[in-house]
Amino acid sequence: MKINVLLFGSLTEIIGQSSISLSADKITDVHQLHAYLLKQYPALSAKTFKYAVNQDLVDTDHTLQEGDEVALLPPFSGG
Amino acid sequence: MKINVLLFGSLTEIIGQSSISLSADKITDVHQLHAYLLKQYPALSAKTFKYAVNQDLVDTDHTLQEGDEVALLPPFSGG
Amino acid sequence: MTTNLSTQELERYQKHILLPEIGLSGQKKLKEAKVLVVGAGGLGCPVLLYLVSAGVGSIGIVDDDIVSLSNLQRQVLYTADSVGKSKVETAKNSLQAINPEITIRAYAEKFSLENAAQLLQEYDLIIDCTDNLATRYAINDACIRADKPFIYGSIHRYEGQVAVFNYTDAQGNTGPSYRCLFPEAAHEIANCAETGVLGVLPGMIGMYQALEAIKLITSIGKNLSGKLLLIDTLTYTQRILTVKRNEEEIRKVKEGEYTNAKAIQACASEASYKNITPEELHQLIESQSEFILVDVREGNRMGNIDFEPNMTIPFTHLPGYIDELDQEPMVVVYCQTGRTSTMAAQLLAGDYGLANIYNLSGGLIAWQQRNGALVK
Amino acid sequence: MTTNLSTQELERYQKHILLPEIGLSGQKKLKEAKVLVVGAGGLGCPVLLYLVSAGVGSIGIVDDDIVSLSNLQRQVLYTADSVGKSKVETAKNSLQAINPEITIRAYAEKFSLENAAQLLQEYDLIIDCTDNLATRYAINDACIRADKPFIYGSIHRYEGQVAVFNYTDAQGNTGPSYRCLFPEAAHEIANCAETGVLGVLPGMIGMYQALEAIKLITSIGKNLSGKLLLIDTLTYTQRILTVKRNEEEIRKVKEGEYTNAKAIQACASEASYKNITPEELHQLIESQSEFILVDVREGNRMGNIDFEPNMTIPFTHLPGYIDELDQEPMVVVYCQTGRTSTMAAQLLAGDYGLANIYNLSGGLIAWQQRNGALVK
Repeated sequence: MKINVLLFGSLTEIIGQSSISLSADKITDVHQLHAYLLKQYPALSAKTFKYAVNQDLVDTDHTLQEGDEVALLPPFSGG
Repeated sequence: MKINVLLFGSLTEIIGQSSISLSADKITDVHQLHAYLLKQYPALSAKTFKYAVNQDLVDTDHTLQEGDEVALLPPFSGG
Repeated sequence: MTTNLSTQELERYQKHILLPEIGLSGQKKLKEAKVLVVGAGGLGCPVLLYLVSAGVGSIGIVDDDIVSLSNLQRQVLYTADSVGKSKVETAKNSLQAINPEITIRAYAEKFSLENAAQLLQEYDLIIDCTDNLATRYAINDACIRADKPFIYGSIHRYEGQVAVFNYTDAQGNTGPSYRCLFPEAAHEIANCAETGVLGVLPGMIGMYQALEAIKLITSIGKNLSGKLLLIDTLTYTQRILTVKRNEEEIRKVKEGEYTNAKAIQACASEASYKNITPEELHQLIESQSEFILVDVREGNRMGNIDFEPNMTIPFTHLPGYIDELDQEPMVVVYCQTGRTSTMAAQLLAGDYGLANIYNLSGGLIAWQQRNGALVK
Repeated sequence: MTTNLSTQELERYQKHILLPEIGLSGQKKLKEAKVLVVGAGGLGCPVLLYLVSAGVGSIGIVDDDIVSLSNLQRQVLYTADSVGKSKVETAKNSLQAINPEITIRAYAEKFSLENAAQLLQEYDLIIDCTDNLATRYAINDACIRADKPFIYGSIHRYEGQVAVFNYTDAQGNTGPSYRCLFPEAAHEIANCAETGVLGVLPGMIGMYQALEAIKLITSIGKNLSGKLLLIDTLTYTQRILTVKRNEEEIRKVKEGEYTNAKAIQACASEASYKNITPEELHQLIESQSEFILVDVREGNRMGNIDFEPNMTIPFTHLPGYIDELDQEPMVVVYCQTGRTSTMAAQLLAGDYGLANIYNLSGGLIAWQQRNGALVK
């Protein structure tokens, strides 16, 4: 299954890029995606962020579909 | 063939809405679409505007495809 | 050339210097940049405020206009005290107070093909903040001839457009110009009716123009060369169209085939209603022409005019009388000073498209002075 | 209640009145509106400029900060002369000069859950222009308790977010709040490192906030209630996410289960480096602690400090020494006045994440005064 992961705010700086294309068969929901990302990018564990799938904010039990666009959204504090 | 026509600037005021959904079998290119629109909305003939199809500015000989998004773009003068 | 930043400047621009993509080298590029802003109105004010604050080292402002009260709804560089004063001089003073460390030059003249070459000489980047197509074409043609990029911005009611034109990238490729999009000033321009504008809109479009300027100067991000950004503020629909360079148009400009920019100018500020003087109104009465005279003052009228026909429709009630007024051969609106009636004329002619609208210049005060008529 | 517009106001707001969707009734709604702007910094300045110009009748400004030189890169209400003065008082004076016909109140205090209820009492709409999460949560919780909508805006480097929270529509349905998006202030906040910001960015996000305010007040267009607008200025990627109301979060706020807003505040302004006084530096030297002292002045140094160890790395060259400095147990940076060294400390600690950075407060001048030490 192919998923496009978009990063916002300080997460871009941690990952070093603003999007990641994933091709992972074992990832079927947001919870599994989260576990996968934390393993790949341990620095993410120090961050707070929410998941949005295809422009809707979702909970971690949300099921992922082929071609989904998943955004990782941290709070912004600047003004 | 279905075409979605988007209107910008003063053209919205002339047509009275910001988009029109067309379903017309005889329209195969921008030239024919132009003729059709002028007939439906004679006030358009007093206006200058350009056509963009799927976000690319095109000439009037551009061939239209099912589902195309056609934008009618007049110059803006305000500042 | 090595540009250095003083301790003061390092502190002032700290938030830029801390951005890895800008840093000290980007801030130095901003200091070295020379930007000409054409138009100090709705778009020019925010563009100037942010480029001055960002530390662009040399900024020119071109505008021959003076500040009017109705400008203050969106032209945020001016105060109530600025009304009647030169826009560029007022702007320069306010901006220099914000940042005394940069060079600001005020050109109190109208940008045209005549003075364009000389104005452009001192600057590397031009920002089109004008409010009429004539000047836009003049900027376009002058930039093509002088081989300089310009950042276009324009608005209509709730919509805006932004683009970078005539920009030569690092590979030496020059992008399209405004004429590659709209080759000729059209009869469109003949309709110079005053339309309204959401005050915040030029602020927003100006921010996009200032952003493009920072991008071009510091080489960060993607810029809008070869693109046309469309923004609709009512729905937040945003579209980025692709615009291609048209070599034939560029050639026409370079070889001087377009000379109509000046002719169009006359229309740009022409209203779709007519002003009449007290003398002309007097003649109209004498000639027994068929017309209706409408008092558009809101309540508390201090005096009444000394003749009929006369209708009283306060400005705020005009929209309810459009059909009725449309049937009159000639409608003369008036108020005490001519200010409210000017707005009434703009509303009737510009917004509702009535064709026979006349405004009594200077209002009852001017009328009274003209012929000593009794104002009851 | 009938609000009337004077002839002066009709002229001033002509461009709004000419818009059919706003017209006289919309302009009257703007005059009746009461808006509280929390924060008079990067976001607050443009929001205030445009709401004041648009004719919002009553505006409150809350901020306890004073103007610093580094604010001027983007906080366009202040001039070089404003440095050291109260933001709200300075802002009020500038804004009242633009529009003397509206009421502007300045609250030189920090917005918190303690003063929130009283501040909100006088206003119908709140705009969140703060620069820290603690105050954002305080605004959110206070607005839920007072049943008032607020317009959220926030930035990070080149990106911005805008939303309308806790807004009750014409059908009586209330949209989500900030806690429905991010329920708790996270450990994220513990990292208070100073990061840079593109000066134009808060200008742009502020324009979106001002636009939302005009939309809510005049009921035009689609607003961002239940949405989160994301803007990336480097690529012009725009996304509008859907946010759902979480009744459980709203209940927690209403029943006072969130009380951490105050605790977080302490951190919001805390720097990730430490300031040391000349006295503390003296003790450090006496105690023979292991540390390195770095002179970060750019060229033309007027005097040198009277002891070793001492490295000379001009501020602009610091990025080349990160690895070397990272290996030192303790790094004390200094300059003549303490200004450049503050920026150096922010750069090293905030941007490059060095953990043992100390800044000599007041620089060599303070050091010299402390102990009469010879500055060669």
